[in-house]
Amino acid sequence: MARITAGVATSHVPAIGAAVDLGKTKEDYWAPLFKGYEFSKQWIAKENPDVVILVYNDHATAFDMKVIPTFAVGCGESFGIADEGWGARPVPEVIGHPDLAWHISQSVIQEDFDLTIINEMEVDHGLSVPLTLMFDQPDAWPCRVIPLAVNVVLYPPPSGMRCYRLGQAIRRAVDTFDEDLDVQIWGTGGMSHQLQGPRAGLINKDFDADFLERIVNDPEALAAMPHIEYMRNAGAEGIELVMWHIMRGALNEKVKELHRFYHVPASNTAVGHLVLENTE
Amino acid sequence: MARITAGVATSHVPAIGAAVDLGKTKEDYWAPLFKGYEFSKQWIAKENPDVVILVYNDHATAFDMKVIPTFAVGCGESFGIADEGWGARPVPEVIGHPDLAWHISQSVIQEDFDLTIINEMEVDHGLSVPLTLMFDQPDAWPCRVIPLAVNVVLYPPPSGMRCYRLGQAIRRAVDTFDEDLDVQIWGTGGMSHQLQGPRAGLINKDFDADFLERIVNDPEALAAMPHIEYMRNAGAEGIELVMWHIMRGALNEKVKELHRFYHVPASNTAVGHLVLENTE
Amino acid sequence: MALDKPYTDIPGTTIFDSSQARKGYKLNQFFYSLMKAENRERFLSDERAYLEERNIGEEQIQAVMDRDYNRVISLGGNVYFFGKLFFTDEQSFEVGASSMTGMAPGEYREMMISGGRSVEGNRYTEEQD
Amino acid sequence: MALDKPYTDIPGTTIFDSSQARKGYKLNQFFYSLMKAENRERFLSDERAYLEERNIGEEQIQAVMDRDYNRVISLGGNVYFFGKLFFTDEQSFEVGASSMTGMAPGEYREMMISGGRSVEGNRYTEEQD
Ligand SMILES: [Fe+3]
Ligand SMILES: [Fe+3]
Repeated sequence: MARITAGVATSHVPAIGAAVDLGKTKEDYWAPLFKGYEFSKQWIAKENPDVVILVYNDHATAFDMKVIPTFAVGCGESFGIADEGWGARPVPEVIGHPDLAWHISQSVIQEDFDLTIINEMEVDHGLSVPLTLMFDQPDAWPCRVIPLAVNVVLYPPPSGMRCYRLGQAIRRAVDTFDEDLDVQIWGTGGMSHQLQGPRAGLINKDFDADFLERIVNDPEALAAMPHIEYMRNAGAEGIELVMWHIMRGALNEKVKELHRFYHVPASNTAVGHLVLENTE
Repeated sequence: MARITAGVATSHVPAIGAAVDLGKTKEDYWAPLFKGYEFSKQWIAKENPDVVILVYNDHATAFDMKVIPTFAVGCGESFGIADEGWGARPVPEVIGHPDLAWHISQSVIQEDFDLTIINEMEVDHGLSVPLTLMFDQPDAWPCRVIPLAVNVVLYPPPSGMRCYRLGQAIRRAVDTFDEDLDVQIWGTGGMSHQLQGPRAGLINKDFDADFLERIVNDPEALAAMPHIEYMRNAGAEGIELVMWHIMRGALNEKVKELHRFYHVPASNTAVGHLVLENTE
Repeated sequence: MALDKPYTDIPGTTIFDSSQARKGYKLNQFFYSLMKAENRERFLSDERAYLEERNIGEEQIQAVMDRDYNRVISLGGNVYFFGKLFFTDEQSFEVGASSMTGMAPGEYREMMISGGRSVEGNRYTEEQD
Repeated sequence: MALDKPYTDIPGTTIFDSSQARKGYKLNQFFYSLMKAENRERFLSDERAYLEERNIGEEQIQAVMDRDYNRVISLGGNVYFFGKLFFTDEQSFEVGASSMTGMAPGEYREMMISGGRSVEGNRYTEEQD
């Protein structure tokens, strides 16, 4: 039987990808950030998951204004790396796990989640930067990846609680999948940041610290936080944090926190990172 | 304030559109069918709704296998008529109502319906045939239309109850829209039919009669019917009937039945039709 | 446990679920391409060449060229997709559907006019032995 | 009653809701087109010609050519879309974002390294009077 073994949360800033791709990780600006992922790289090399369900948001890359799904699950065999305006990142293509992706989709649609199924799309830094942070620069990603894209571009995104409940439904679906697979779920985006307007550059360390603490230890109450609190207190783009609730909902109520890291800044953004183990 | 004044249910067979487009409506085969819509044409000319929310399914026309949304709301200004393989039907383009469509979308996403928003798409017979049945052959459709496309091509479609609940949420959204608008909601597709395999041609008059009766007078219990019952008893494509629950959910619990019509066959399909008034 | 498929015992019926969708992916995208007039023309003028371009398997190519729609279904085709080929062939959905039943088109039409195929004896495969 | 927009009193912030999305539709689709290298080249070689082809209004054209991103936002642009223009200009997201704040890029970078813009006094427009 398949099982969700762990959850990872991480921010997913384009500049982080560029720093790795251009060999700048040792520079003063970047070194402290990458240091925060050293533990996680060693941990995941040992864990060696078969599949990662990677919750991220598309940044107007696969989805333009023509079609905007609230939740979209990538059921295809593979996903190319998008050209977001400076050429595609020099990273391996992403190999999907269609069997599990379809199983999850079919299961959660039957639990009244109104998914959009995607068979062909390219993925952007929202998905590729977390892979880079966790796996560095391999010739091929060491596991399969199921992309789960959440709309946070167009208001309103799904509520935090809706995301948490989707995570719970994904958990139930994985638990009923016949193949013997170690599955991780990652929630990406955030933490506090604002990329637009005169308030750009907003960072809220207190908000972020509280969020990091509560998503580990009081996740259901945290999931009830309304959108306006993110936008007001954590920056307009801080709303990306709703995606972390999907990750957390898919884990046990009690989890073991293996690693916590926080750093400001990466470009305009506060970087938060958690590694959570699903204890029995 | 906007209000939902009435609901219409009707099947949406391609051959019905072709019969009108090719001037065959007086032929022996077709005359009894079109007679069943005479009342409705006169009724709607008097009602003169401002907007129709038209629940239908796309038949692999706007959505191929690349992207399959469970619920997709057309928020664009207008929608062209698709070429489904024999050239586009000679009917007017469909003019949307973006203000109301966006209002509904934003409202129901905040009630945890995971919609996909569509700004550009072409619509197929699933949407255009009901317009033809109700409005005949005008130079322009006499009202705005908000397309609401439901996946019934790829298993699993949303459950009947999910559809009913979405209808209720749409109702609440329309009720809070500031503009003074008479809005109808139409549910299309069905009734019993099967288009595929050795069992093609299946019709189940008893099932259809029961469905017509209960969707008027016992809708919530009917909405609980599982998919398998439709597929087994009303033909594989009879599952299209789940869309009628969205229409019904958007009406009052008690409605006034103004018209009921049933006819076999149109091509491979049993045609069912209801006009329901939202009494105060 | 795997997903429940309660519909596998419906006789003469194939539900287009994820297994079918994956099997028929390229095949259905071929049918979808027939929504463009220029593709219909190219297909009709040289069916095999058009099909081979689209990189679908030989079995599928043969099933399409034979208009053997039961075979198309068994290879993952969905009726809403292959309906585009009915229209490309200037064939009605009624004639298209009849071709899967083993009945002649006229006989099928008569059945429909007389109220269609009865559901009695057609609910479960076991009823058909 | 109309939809609740609880976010209109956040200073210096425009939430990309349906009103913004409709206003900026073609503008955002223009930014989206810059994901193709050949479109970036064509745009950079003659910005006005490329923009006029895409049928967006003169105000929008001017805002894009001026790289006046606050103006772009007021005309319905969304940062995830116009970020493609930062990259087309071979500009970092940091420099792009700084251009909306009235700060010089170096000054903005210093602010970020020192922990970013404080939320204190930046939650409600009324705090800013
Ligand atoms: Fe992001
Ligand atoms: Fe249909």
